Amino acid sequence: MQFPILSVIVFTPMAAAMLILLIKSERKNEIRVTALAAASLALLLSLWVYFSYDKAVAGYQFVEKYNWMPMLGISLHFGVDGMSAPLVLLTGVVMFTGVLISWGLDDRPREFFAFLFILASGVFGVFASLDLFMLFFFYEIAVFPMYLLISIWGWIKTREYAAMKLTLYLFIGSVVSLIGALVMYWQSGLHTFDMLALEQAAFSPGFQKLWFPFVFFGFAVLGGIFPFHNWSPDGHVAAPTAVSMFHAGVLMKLGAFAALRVGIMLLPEGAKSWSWLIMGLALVNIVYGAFIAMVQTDFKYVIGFSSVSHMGLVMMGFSTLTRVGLTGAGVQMFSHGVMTALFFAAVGMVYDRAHTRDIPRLGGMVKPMPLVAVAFIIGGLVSMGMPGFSGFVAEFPIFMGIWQVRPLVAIIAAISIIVTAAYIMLVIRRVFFGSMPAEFEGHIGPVAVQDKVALVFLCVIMIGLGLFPSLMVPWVQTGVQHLLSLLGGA
Amino acid sequence: MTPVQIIFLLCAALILASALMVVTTRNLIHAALWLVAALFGVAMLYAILDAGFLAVVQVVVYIGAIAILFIFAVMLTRREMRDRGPQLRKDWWLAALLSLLVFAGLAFLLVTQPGVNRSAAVMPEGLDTLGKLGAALVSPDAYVLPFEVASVLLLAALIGAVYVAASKK
Amino acid sequence: MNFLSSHLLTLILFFPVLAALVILFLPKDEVKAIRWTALVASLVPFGLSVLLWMRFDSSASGFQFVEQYPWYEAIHSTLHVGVDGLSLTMVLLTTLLTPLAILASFSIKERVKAYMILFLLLETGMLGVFLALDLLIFFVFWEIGLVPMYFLINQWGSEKGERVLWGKVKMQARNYASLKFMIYTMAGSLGLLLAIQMLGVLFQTYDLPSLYLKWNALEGTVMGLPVATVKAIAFWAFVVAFAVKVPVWPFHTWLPDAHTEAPTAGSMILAGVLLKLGAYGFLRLVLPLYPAEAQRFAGALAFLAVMAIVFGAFASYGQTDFKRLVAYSSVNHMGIVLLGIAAAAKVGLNNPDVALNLSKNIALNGAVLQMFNHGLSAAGMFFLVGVIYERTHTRNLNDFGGLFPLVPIYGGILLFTSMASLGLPGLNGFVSEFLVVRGAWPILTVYTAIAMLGLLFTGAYILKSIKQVLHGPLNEHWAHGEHRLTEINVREIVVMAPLMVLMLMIGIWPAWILDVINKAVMMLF
Amino acid sequence: MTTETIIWLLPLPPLLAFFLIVLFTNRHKAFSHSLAVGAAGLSWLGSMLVFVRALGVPEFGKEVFESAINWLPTGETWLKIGVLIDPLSAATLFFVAWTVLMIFVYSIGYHNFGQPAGNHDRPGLPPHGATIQDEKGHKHSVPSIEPMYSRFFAFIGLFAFGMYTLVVSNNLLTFFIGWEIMGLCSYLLIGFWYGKESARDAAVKAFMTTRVGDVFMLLGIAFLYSATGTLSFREIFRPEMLHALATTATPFFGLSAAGFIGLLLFIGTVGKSAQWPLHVWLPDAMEGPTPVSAMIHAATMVSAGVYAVLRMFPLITADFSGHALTPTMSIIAFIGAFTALFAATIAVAQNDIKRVLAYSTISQLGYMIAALGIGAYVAAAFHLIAHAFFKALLFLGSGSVIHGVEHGALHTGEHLDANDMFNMGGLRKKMPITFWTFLIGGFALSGFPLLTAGFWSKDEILADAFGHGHWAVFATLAVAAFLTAFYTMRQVTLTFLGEPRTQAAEHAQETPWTMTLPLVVLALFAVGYGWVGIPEDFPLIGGLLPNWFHEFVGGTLAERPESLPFNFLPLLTSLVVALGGLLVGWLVYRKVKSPQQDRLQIPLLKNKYYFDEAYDFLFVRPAYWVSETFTYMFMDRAIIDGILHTFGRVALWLGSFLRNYFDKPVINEFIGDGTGNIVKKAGSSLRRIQVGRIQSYMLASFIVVVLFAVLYYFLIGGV
Amino acid sequence: MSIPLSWYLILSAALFSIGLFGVLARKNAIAILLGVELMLNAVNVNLVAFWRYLDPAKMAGQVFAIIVFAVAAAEVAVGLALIISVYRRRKTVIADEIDLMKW
Repeated sequence: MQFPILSVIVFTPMAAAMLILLIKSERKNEIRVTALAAASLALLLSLWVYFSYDKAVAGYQFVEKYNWMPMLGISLHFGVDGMSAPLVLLTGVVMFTGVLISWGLDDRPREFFAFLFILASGVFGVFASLDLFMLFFFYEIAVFPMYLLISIWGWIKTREYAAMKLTLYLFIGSVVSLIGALVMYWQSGLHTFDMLALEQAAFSPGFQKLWFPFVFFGFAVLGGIFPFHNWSPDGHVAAPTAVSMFHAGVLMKLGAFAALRVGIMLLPEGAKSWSWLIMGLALVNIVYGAFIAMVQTDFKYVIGFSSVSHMGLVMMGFSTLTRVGLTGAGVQMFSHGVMTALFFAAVGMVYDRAHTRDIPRLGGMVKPMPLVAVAFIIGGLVSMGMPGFSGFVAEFPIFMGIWQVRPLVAIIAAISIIVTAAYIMLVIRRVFFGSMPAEFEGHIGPVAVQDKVALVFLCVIMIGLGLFPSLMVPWVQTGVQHLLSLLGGA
Repeated sequence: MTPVQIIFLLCAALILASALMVVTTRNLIHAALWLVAALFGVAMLYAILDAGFLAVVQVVVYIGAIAILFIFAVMLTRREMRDRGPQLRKDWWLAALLSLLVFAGLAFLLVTQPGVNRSAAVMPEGLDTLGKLGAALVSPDAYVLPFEVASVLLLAALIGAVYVAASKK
Repeated sequence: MNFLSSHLLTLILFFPVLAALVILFLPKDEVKAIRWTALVASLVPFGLSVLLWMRFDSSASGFQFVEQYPWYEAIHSTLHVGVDGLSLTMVLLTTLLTPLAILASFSIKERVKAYMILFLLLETGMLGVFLALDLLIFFVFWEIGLVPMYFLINQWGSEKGERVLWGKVKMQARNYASLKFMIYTMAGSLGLLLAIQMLGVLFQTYDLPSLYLKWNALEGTVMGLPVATVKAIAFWAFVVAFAVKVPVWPFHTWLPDAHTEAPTAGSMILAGVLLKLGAYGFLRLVLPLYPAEAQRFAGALAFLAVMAIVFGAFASYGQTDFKRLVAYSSVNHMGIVLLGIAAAAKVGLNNPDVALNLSKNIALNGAVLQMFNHGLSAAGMFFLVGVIYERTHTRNLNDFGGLFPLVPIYGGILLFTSMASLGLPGLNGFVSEFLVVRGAWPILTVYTAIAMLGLLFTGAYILKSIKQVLHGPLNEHWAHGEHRLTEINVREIVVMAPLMVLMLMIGIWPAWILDVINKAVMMLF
Repeated sequence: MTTETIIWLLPLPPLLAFFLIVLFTNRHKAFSHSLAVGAAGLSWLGSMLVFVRALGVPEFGKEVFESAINWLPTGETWLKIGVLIDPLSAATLFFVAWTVLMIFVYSIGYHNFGQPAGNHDRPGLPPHGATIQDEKGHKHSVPSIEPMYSRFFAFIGLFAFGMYTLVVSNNLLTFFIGWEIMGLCSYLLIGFWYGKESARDAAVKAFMTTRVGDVFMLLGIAFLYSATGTLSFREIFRPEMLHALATTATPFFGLSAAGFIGLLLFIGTVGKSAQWPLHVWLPDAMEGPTPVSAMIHAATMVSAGVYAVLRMFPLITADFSGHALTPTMSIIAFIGAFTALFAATIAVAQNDIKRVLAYSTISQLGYMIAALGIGAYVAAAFHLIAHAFFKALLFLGSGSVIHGVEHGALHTGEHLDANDMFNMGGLRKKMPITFWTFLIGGFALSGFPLLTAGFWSKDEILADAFGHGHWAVFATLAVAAFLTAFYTMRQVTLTFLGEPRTQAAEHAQETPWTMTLPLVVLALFAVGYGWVGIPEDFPLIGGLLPNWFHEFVGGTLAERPESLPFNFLPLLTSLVVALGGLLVGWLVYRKVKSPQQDRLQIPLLKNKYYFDEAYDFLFVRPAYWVSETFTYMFMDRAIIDGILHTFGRVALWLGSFLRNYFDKPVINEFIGDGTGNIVKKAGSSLRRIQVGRIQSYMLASFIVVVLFAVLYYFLIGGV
Repeated sequence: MSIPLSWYLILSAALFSIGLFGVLARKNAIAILLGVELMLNAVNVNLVAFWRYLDPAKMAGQVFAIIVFAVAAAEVAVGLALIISVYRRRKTVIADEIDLMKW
């Protein structure tokens, strides 16, 4: 019985949340320190998981299984494969940086961190769990705190609206896919929610074709797939910085990942027969998101729609059902997570100082906060798929995958690269360069050290991955290998 | 038609009639008194059923305590002896209908049940029901736990009642 | 030493990055230290590439100093670098121009640290393109090069000037220019990207040497289309990408803007090296990968080339902005390169006709040499423009006039450089132009003839600039007071000296470089 | 030292001088000019040595001095460059060496070496003169030294390099290099006083006009190179090669390769030698200092144009079968003859002493071109050299005159155009040496019988034209010759004869020896040179001297052209036109005192047939328009950028359209909030049942219970 | 003795229904409690009847009946107490008027 690292990872944030709730709310620093400690622990553990994952062996590792409700065949079943390992790591990273970023948060930090951590452990749970029921369980755990986090700490103007919108979208989505899942449960006749078992349950193609859309699109809503993407930008805008980071950085991956895990892996035939639709919608995501991002004047909306566009790439990668395409999608999930986390961190820092996100009113931010500018630029380069950064490493295989399936789509999708470049460059220039409006002169304070740490950390990850794809791609490939075997070696 | 049956029918009539009065009469005091009557009828049934102890308890506890308690409550909570205006809610007919349905349903089920017309089991000779009852209530391998719980409940109820009803000045 | 020779290319390639990292950790106020570090750091690759030049065996065929490291196994892409005569020349040019550019940018005052870092990164980007033997790596560096340049233009470009886009919409000139540069080039390379992906999908490799073989051997249909069609499309994708970079008419309009707004050193590198990336792409990728298509569309290429030459010259002649004039001259000169390439394309691979092959060789020699020469002269011209701009803060030719007596040395250097770019025999420009004309004449007679019109106007605009700047009645404004025009200083002369020496060397004795080029060209095509 | 080595070294000294002066001694005037003159001297020495050695070689036409080295690798082969001295180039070398040296020396004086620096002289403008105080304290102004003295010598040094390169090169490439370098120098030297608008524009004009020719020449070279695979003269001129060229047809106006290439190269000459229609630059080129005019625009560079045709003669005449001219040749002949006459007519009406000479130069060059056009190879060469001498002499003479007049003007302090001949007169007494040398030159130019070189050379051309029966050419040239004599005499008369017409002329004085010495030397050549080429069968003196020149230079060609039988008619003609012209000129201008009295001041002629205006209208303005308006403003800015911006606009529009007309209304409000609102409505209507009445609740719940019971009973049906 | 079990059951069903009616239909809170009492008694009748008719040896029926007594007592006590305290505040015992807990 090896050390139950996954369950430790999953429950560390939960425990930390409880612990934090025990601290008196006045003692903010203790709260923060506790939070940071917990986050660091989670990060370290996830690093450990990631790097001690044996690529040679592949398959699911660190597997733990505890009965939970045997009569229904529900068990607490954890394990990571090449697909989820990076995402666990991603969660650790975002959690860590998220805590750092929200260090300065002064309004009820205790509750804030508590909710944040519950959310985090939900996310960890989804990525780690191999049990369909548990997956949903953690999924809901992950979604619910978002509501509170946004509606309490969010941007005063739209927080209720956004929080409600987000929650409804996500719950509806999850309900839809839950239906699918339950149907699978009954259909399989195995009376188990264990996905490893369900993978083997050969559902009839007809069944798969029928139910795949439920499962996949239910989750894909959280992945921000068109036309169900709209909760996401609004949510981003309303959410406080750290939450946006989690939201775009991890939650959307949650959707994509679940869609992959439950949708494609359990219903491969369905995936094959529906891939055209996914691809179509994803294409819309990509181009449409990019175009809309270009005309936004709200700094955060730009990023919000950019993640819509990028998540489209992930979906696109799934829809190819090819080795490279899926690999790219896997890497893109990580890359985009880190990138968008960075984006929102940077945006948050600007907002905290300028108290506006209206791009035309901003400018010259590079002088007071050079590091933020540099970080944002790096993020921008990643998002425009500039070679040498993780974005390229991720997008390139995706495109290759599309080429194998539908060249035309690749060509159309490529347009987004240009548009992305355009809006990124414009935003960078307008916000960070140019002349600083008089109203800000002297009001823009420097960036705190923990913020810097967070930014640098994220940048390093992106560049490192960009320069050395082998830091992640082999992992993903093992996962893809498994996927392909389920897809009948597509 | 054995005399026992006749007695039973009389009791039943008494019970049902007074019960009807309880739920229909305008005057709450009367209602309470009719309840007493109904309870008394039930006590008689107990007697018929060879549950003497219960019959006694019924008379003592119910009639002696609960019914009186009602009367007090009524007196405490009324402004004058007669309530004016109807004592029934305006959708009483719905309630009535529902009750009838329930009765009909129950009756239907009962009559369609097999062996519902069985006659009573033979009472073993020299069975000390009272003794057995006591033993059952206090023997650990019988009903001591429910019994205790019930008593605790009762206690809690009393304290609670006192607390709630006590006028905080 | 052994290590050195086995890792020479990677050293050259990545040394600037290391230097950039070092500078990153220098305090940002130590301007002097930063500058000198950058300069010295950029001299190292130059030294190494000189070593490379000396160790390079021009008679051996194929690529030399090859190194290959795994990079992206998932898509079978490796960090594969190597040089042949072609890339060698370009590497030399790059590593030569970078130190000069850095020296030239000692006059940069604000945010020196960032500036220098960007510059060194830029160098790596450019070198990478020249050294890459892996299609994907090629593209990687190709794109990476854009970023530093974007910021150099955008941040250190000239503050003045606005550009009206449409209606009321205005943009600060340098922003406009940098964005145009970035987006235009990216848009251009979009097709390239897609085509590269397609190749990768088809062959599961990005290794150039093997692609040369496989891709040309490809038959049948690809993705439901006949190979010929696919190749034709891919060909144009490549061509557009490189045409934008070169730039070829009508994709050239980003260049005048970018050059005009870029800081002096920026323009030097931009004209000196970045444009060569495009031409290099033609030589390294388009011709070897698409011999048949190139042959088919050689006429079109030649047409574009001629348009570039002629209209480049015209537009240049039409300028009143000194820098813009020089910028357009680049269009004109790069047009000549393309003409040579088109000629070679027209002949195609292993053409039986001996005479044509000779002409083709000559044309290619000319083209490559012209790349190098333009690197020298354009860099020089831009630098000189920069020199006078720093002093007068105007680029309007009408604001100058008769400055010769004030700045005799500068005047002399300007004359010299102008003559080099005018293609005066005895200086470098002539040799390459002559070779191209000679090579192209028997292959693309009419086009060559028309191109001559451009050559004529080359003279016209060069003389115009000299006439407006140096000659004529002295504009008294610059003669006295705080506007007194100061003579070019030693640092600036040091920048110019190597360029001028090379111009003369190549003009008088081109064999030393042309021999390498020639051999490479013969082996490659 | 082998002759080849010397030949290799010939061009270098001036180049060296150029670099030394530019880099080091440009502050020090004496060093500069001694460097330059020394270099010229060296080259002169070398040239003489080579020349003498050449004379020493029997059948020199066959064994020439040649050596070549690899220069450009081209594929498997190399493009060789090298040096070659054959009879033609030897002869050329001879006069080039002399004239160049002379002119170098002359320049020292011309730029007032040893004079004080001007008070307010400034680089880029001619010296205005300096005021000095003599011991008696009298202030009077004297010529001041050229501010850019050193630069001048550097430039002419470079020029000399170019010229020597051109002469000694054995291939078209280096030939072209020298050719272009001279072009540059002419540009620099014409624009030497760049401060003057006129000079600046003249320089540009000169460069551009000649460049027109050069571009074609480059094409010609390229064509030739690709056709023959070599550029070396002797390889090209191998009979089989020539034959091949002559027989291969080209798509261009049915010319043979040889013809077409020849034509292209000839266009280069047209530019360089200022033949019509590219003649316009030469007169303006007189903006340069006089030595420049003398050297570049009389003796050497413009001659180089003719020299080029001479060089290419075998090619041009490749398919020339004796009498019927090839198209190319007839074109050449026509242009030459036409130019000769055309320029002469203009010269008649010019008052600027140098412009007259300029036009006469054009006209004389036309002579040579015409001669070549009709295949009179030797005659052309002969006249070329003769002309080089006497025209250099004339220019230097005129320079000396101007100098003298300027001196006078400085003395009297009046402001006048020192070049205008009507401001002169009677200078023969003031500056005798200049007068006599000028007179000799003038006579040589007008072909004064027997004595002067001009006579023999011109006569030979006429004879040739006559002999081969090219009547039109003959006639044209004859008329031109008459005019030549006429305007020469006009010039002499107006300048030297009669009485001084201005104070300046009154006070003009002879120039220093540095200027007069070259005059004398050149004068000697102007007379003596003619005697090396007297036809054998010339009456009386014929055969006293062997017609050495014909033998020697003729040897250059594959088969030496036979000298024509003597004929009186051409001789007579030349006698008549020369003497007649001189006489008429004297008679007419004896009494003319002012332009008003000059009946030849016809606007058409004075304005050179309005060629400048025409060209300005036809080429210059359109060029500006095409460049600025069409190409830049219209095509690049409006169309191409316009298209690009449109892309941007469309993208932005699309983005905002999607956002405002699809994303917000459809996705957001309809799908998103729409469902939300429905739910909300349902809720707000359903909440009504929350009456808060406990019994209602019980009622409801009981109803439900009953219902479920019933359902359960009837559906599942189990109890 | 010859009374069929069904008689008791019918009786208790009727009693129960009447009590139910009272609970649902009466306005007065006390009256509602009265109804509850009736229902409880109905239950008790059942319990005892079953005890007697099925297996008198087991005391389950009686025991539960007793427990029901207790519960009933408790219920009444608390219920009445609540009613009284509500009456103190609201001066009413009409259930429908105690409707704070509504939308």
